[in-house]
Amino acid sequence: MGLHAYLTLSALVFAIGLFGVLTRRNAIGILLGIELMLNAVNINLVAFSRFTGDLGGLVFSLFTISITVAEVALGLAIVIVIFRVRKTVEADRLDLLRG
Amino acid sequence: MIVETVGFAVVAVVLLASSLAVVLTKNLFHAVLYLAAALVSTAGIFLLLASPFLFAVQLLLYAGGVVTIVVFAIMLTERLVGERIAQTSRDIVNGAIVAAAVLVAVIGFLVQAPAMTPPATAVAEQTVAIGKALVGPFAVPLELLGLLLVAALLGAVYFARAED
Amino acid sequence: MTYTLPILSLITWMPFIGALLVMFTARHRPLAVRLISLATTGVSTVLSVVAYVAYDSEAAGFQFYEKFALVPPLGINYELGVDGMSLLMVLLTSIIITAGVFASWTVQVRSQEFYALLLALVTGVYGVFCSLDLFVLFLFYELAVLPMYLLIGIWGSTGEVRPRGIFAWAFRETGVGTKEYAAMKLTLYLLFGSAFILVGIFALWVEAGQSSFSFLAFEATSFEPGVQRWVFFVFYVGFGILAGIWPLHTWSPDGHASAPTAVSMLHAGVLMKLGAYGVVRVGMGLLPEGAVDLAWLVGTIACINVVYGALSAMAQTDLKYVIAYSSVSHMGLVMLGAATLTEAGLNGSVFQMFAHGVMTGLFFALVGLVYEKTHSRDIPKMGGFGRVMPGIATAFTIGGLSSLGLPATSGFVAEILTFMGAWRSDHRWWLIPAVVGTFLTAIYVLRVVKQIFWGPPSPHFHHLEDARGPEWVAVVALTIIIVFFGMVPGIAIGLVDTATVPLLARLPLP
Amino acid sequence: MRILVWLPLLVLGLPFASFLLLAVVPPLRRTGRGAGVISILAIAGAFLGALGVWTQGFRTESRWEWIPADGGPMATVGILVDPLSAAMLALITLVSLLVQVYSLDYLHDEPARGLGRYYAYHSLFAFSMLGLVLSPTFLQMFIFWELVGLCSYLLIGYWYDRPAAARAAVKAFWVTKLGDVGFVVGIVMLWGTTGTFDFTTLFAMARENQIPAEGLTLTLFLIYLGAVGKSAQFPLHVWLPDAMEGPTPVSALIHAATMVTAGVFLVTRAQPLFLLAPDVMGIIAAVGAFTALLAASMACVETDIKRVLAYSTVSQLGYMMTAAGLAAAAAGFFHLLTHGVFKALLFLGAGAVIHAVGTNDMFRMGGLGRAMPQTAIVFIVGTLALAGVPPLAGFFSKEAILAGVWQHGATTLFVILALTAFLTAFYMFRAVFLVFFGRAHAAGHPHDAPWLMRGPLWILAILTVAIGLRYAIGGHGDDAHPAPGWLAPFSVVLALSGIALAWAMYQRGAIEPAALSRALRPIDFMARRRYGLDALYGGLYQAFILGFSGLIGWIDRYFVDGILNVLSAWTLRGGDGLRRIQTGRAQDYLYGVAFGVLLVVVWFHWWAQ
Repeated sequence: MGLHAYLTLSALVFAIGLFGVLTRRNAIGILLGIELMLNAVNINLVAFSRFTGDLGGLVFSLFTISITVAEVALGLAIVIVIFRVRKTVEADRLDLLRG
Repeated sequence: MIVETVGFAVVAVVLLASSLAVVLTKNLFHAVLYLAAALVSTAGIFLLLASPFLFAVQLLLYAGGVVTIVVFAIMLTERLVGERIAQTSRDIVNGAIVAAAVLVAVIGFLVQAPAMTPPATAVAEQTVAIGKALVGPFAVPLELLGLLLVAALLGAVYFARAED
Repeated sequence: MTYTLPILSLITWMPFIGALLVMFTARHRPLAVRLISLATTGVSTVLSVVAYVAYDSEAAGFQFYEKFALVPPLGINYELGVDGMSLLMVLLTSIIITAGVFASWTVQVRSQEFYALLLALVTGVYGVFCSLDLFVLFLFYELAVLPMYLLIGIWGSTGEVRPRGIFAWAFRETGVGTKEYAAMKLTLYLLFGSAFILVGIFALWVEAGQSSFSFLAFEATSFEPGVQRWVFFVFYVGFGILAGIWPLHTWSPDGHASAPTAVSMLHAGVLMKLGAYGVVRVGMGLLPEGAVDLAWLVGTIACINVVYGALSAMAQTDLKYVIAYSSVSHMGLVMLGAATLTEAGLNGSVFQMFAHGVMTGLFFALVGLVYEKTHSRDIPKMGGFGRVMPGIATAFTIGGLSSLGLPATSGFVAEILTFMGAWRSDHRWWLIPAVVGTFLTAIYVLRVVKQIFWGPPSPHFHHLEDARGPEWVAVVALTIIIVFFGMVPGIAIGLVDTATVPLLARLPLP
Repeated sequence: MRILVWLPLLVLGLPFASFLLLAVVPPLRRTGRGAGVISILAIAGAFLGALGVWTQGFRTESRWEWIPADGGPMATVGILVDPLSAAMLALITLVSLLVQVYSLDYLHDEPARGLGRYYAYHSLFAFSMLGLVLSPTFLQMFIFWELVGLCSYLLIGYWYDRPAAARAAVKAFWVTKLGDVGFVVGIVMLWGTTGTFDFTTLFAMARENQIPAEGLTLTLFLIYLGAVGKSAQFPLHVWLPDAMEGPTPVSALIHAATMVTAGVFLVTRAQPLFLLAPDVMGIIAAVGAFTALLAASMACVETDIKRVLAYSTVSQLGYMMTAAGLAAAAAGFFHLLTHGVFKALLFLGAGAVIHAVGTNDMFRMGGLGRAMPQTAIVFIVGTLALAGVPPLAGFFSKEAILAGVWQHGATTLFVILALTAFLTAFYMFRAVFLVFFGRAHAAGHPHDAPWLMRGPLWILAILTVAIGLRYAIGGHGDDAHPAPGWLAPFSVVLALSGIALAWAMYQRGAIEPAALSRALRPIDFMARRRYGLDALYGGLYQAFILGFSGLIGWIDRYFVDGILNVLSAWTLRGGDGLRRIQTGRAQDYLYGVAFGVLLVVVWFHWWAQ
């Protein structure tokens, strides 16, 4: 299997994740999309690491995974707080920053 | 070789299918389960890429940890609302066009890139090598990561604390 | 040349220390706020007098030199030093801020923050006059400009401007006349100018080899004539906005009219000089060929300033606007003197900066006093104040006489030198607008004096009184300085001359 | 011999010290009469010093650096004592002293505060005027020139709460300032070509023909403009009659004896330069003569006694200027001195009259000769001197001028001046007959002034006679312009015929004044309206300066600034429009991110490489 196959796959996953982030109404759904995108990134990192023989990619993806976990935990905590305050997690209705 | 190709094909199909399910399914809880499937298949990709350590990490941390947290979150919000969370999508056509455009753009790079063949052997003693790297050249980032995780932990606790 | 005492740093940072002290130690203690401000600016003032006296005019050049590296890879240093020209400006700043501290003695609302901002601003002004590193100079410059927004926006006063003419809709939409409008206009204008200055500074840095922002290093570099021309133009516009060059002057009347007393004093008295100083020091000092090439432009615009400013001042009925427009007119004389590229003219220009600074400081202090007693700035309503406030009337008259260039006031020395320079320059006709401007000044100044202080007492006001207590200090000190430097101009001009002659010697004059 | 420098400096310094003392020590100033005494003592000391300087007849020059510059001072200050300035010193200090003494009683009703201010101004004026005549450079002269203008402004406006006084003060300042604009441009131009302001250097250059002729005429004409303003020459004479709004002693000192003669002094002082520009000299003489006649004609129809004297001053200044313009500066200067004495006398006398009856209108006086005989006598002495009746001072100085004019061959000017002399005698005796003779109109019981006022009057009267007698006995002493033999009788006839006409019209009643007015209707009409000059200037000021400034002010506010406001209004509107894309929804921003990514990608694909 060539590098291209892995990269194409990750690009597809990334695009799907992006689609999810763009279209989901629920904040948790958006977070799930983000997870997919980050996952695609990890695939890329590991694939490059494998094909160049550089350890850096592995370490980096390790970091990414850890940070993602932190991000998810925090993101969900925020979602819960928003939910408490606004009684909704509909992203369309979270528009306090509207100009 | 054949085994690898077939394995890749199977894992790729599962990954793409479950990913699509994550972004398309109406039931949020199901979406999380599909996400778990996607994460597990990603772990399979890692295995194909000769990274057993990351395979393990992905399964434990990601598929295990993240999915659990999300499930908790869903159940929390569900409890508060008192009804099942059905989620809908909007602007599906716009989203699809933009996502497809990004895909095309990335693929555009790929087709220009030269093909690469993997080194015959993967890094030997991968787990040991990563371990040494983490306390060697990557020691500082590792510590910073630790700091970040603590901060995230505290933040999450602060946000999620019971209202007083 | 090693001075154990970093005198310039002390002068520069003393007010800043004062600002910190005021913020952190004087909450709810208005008297402490004033005393701290007075003490710190007092130290700066005393030290600037010491520096003024100790300056070795035989040796000339930049003295009291201090330097340490800030960002070595880019060549940014904290580098201070003064020559005769900047020393006079430092002295002027000290005079005005000390007077300003006294003049704002009666500020009631949030006086703690008011004084802190005022002092921070003054550090910026000192810094600009002392800096020999253009990057640091720019930082100080911004420090001097930005507190203005808050000072005017919070403590300012709102005037009234009727929307008229074909652009009336725009007047209504922008809220012309309010203090917020004035503050925003002033800040935006000056930031617009400082964008030009930043471009100019970086252009010099790049052209000189990206190794140093030092004024002295730039001075030793000879830039391409083409570069000199456009960079000088950029500096002229950038600094010129602060100096109120026509037609970019309209921030000044609105800003000065809306600002509280001490801010008007400082702004018209010192900050506008910052602009003129920048054009002379940075523009002419570093880009001699550009200066010679564009002198015609600088001088011609300055002539417009002189006459236009005077005529506009004459048309105003708001006392503060009259003074503000007179600043526009006098800054024209400053720029005109510089544009003559002659010894007399340049000395006149620098002396005019000083003279006008003190004079306009006095004016704004007095207008503030009159406003405080009458709660009005409407000239036609006033009349006969001379009987009830003779002290203010006398000081105002002396300021006015200096403004119209009456001998024995510092205004005269500045004006005659500018005239002499104009006649010796390549554009003799500049003399005519300059002289016409002073005649027009005589008309509007005496008209205002007559309307406000002479004639029968106005029926609109009762129970007026003269200035009292600390208010006197500012008024009397400024008045004495005006007359003293008018009678003995040599002590200032002798020093300035040591700075202007080398500057002129670098110009490629035919 | 060091006293040579110190004595003039002392003369200069005493009034300055007095001014400084009164200016910076308010309690002293507020004593009023005490302040007056300080000022009087100072000026008395100065007078003694000036007498010393004058009678010793010594010359001295000193200079100090004032404005430093790279190659030697750019401007110096100093003192220049020669017979010209010494004579002026004596005149100024004498008249100042007498006027200040006189004022002590004249203004005794004033509040102490005001009186202190008055004396502070007086000290400042004395200092400035002395500094002016001692100036060794044009620049210093200009400095003091402006300062005396300032004092004039302040003293005219002494009663600043009277609108008329305020207006007159400002008018005086503006009109003289207009001339000074020419003066300052002139001296700057002169400096531009010669590099110096110094009289001695300039005169030396003039002697050796080193002054470039190019532009010299214009330069000197501009300098002369300063004199036009200060010495109230046509067309800038309009301020002097209005200046009579000030206290009468001020008019006597500043607007008759000293300050207004500064212009004549200037032309006399700079005579060596003016001689290089004959065209300017011609203008000076012609304008002087025209001014003399014009002012005299206006004096004939004036009803305010002070204004009659003011016009008479303008007229006499014209005389002096004519002489100066015809290279007979010595005669002009002689007239300056004598005129200074007897015009001060006339003003102070008029002041005594006004003080007694409380009005300026001559037609409301009358018959005062009996009520205040001493005043009448001294006033008539002054009037005779002004009219040019021998053996009083005015006769000789006026004759000297006429002789100079005649010698120069300027017949037209001679005729004009002769006519003026006739008119002078006429209008002055018109005043005398109206005020001191005839039927008494004034209410109350007017009487002679107290001795503090009478004393100065008598001293001046005696001086007027004494100077005249000295020349009657000692001869003229001016050999440069020997008068033709017929001139003296001719002037006497002119004077006497003027007196006779006045007598016939206002005393005897043989000629009806109204009839004469009708006969000379156009001139009468114009003279009563000051030849329309005041109206013209007022109109020009209103329409031109104020109108133009209103226009500029409007343009600045509503056009220059208006454009700015339009720009900012557009910016505000634009921002308001752009606000709508800020939806507040995170996903909409993500579209922006996606587009940004696409843009970068497209850029990489097509433009990079």
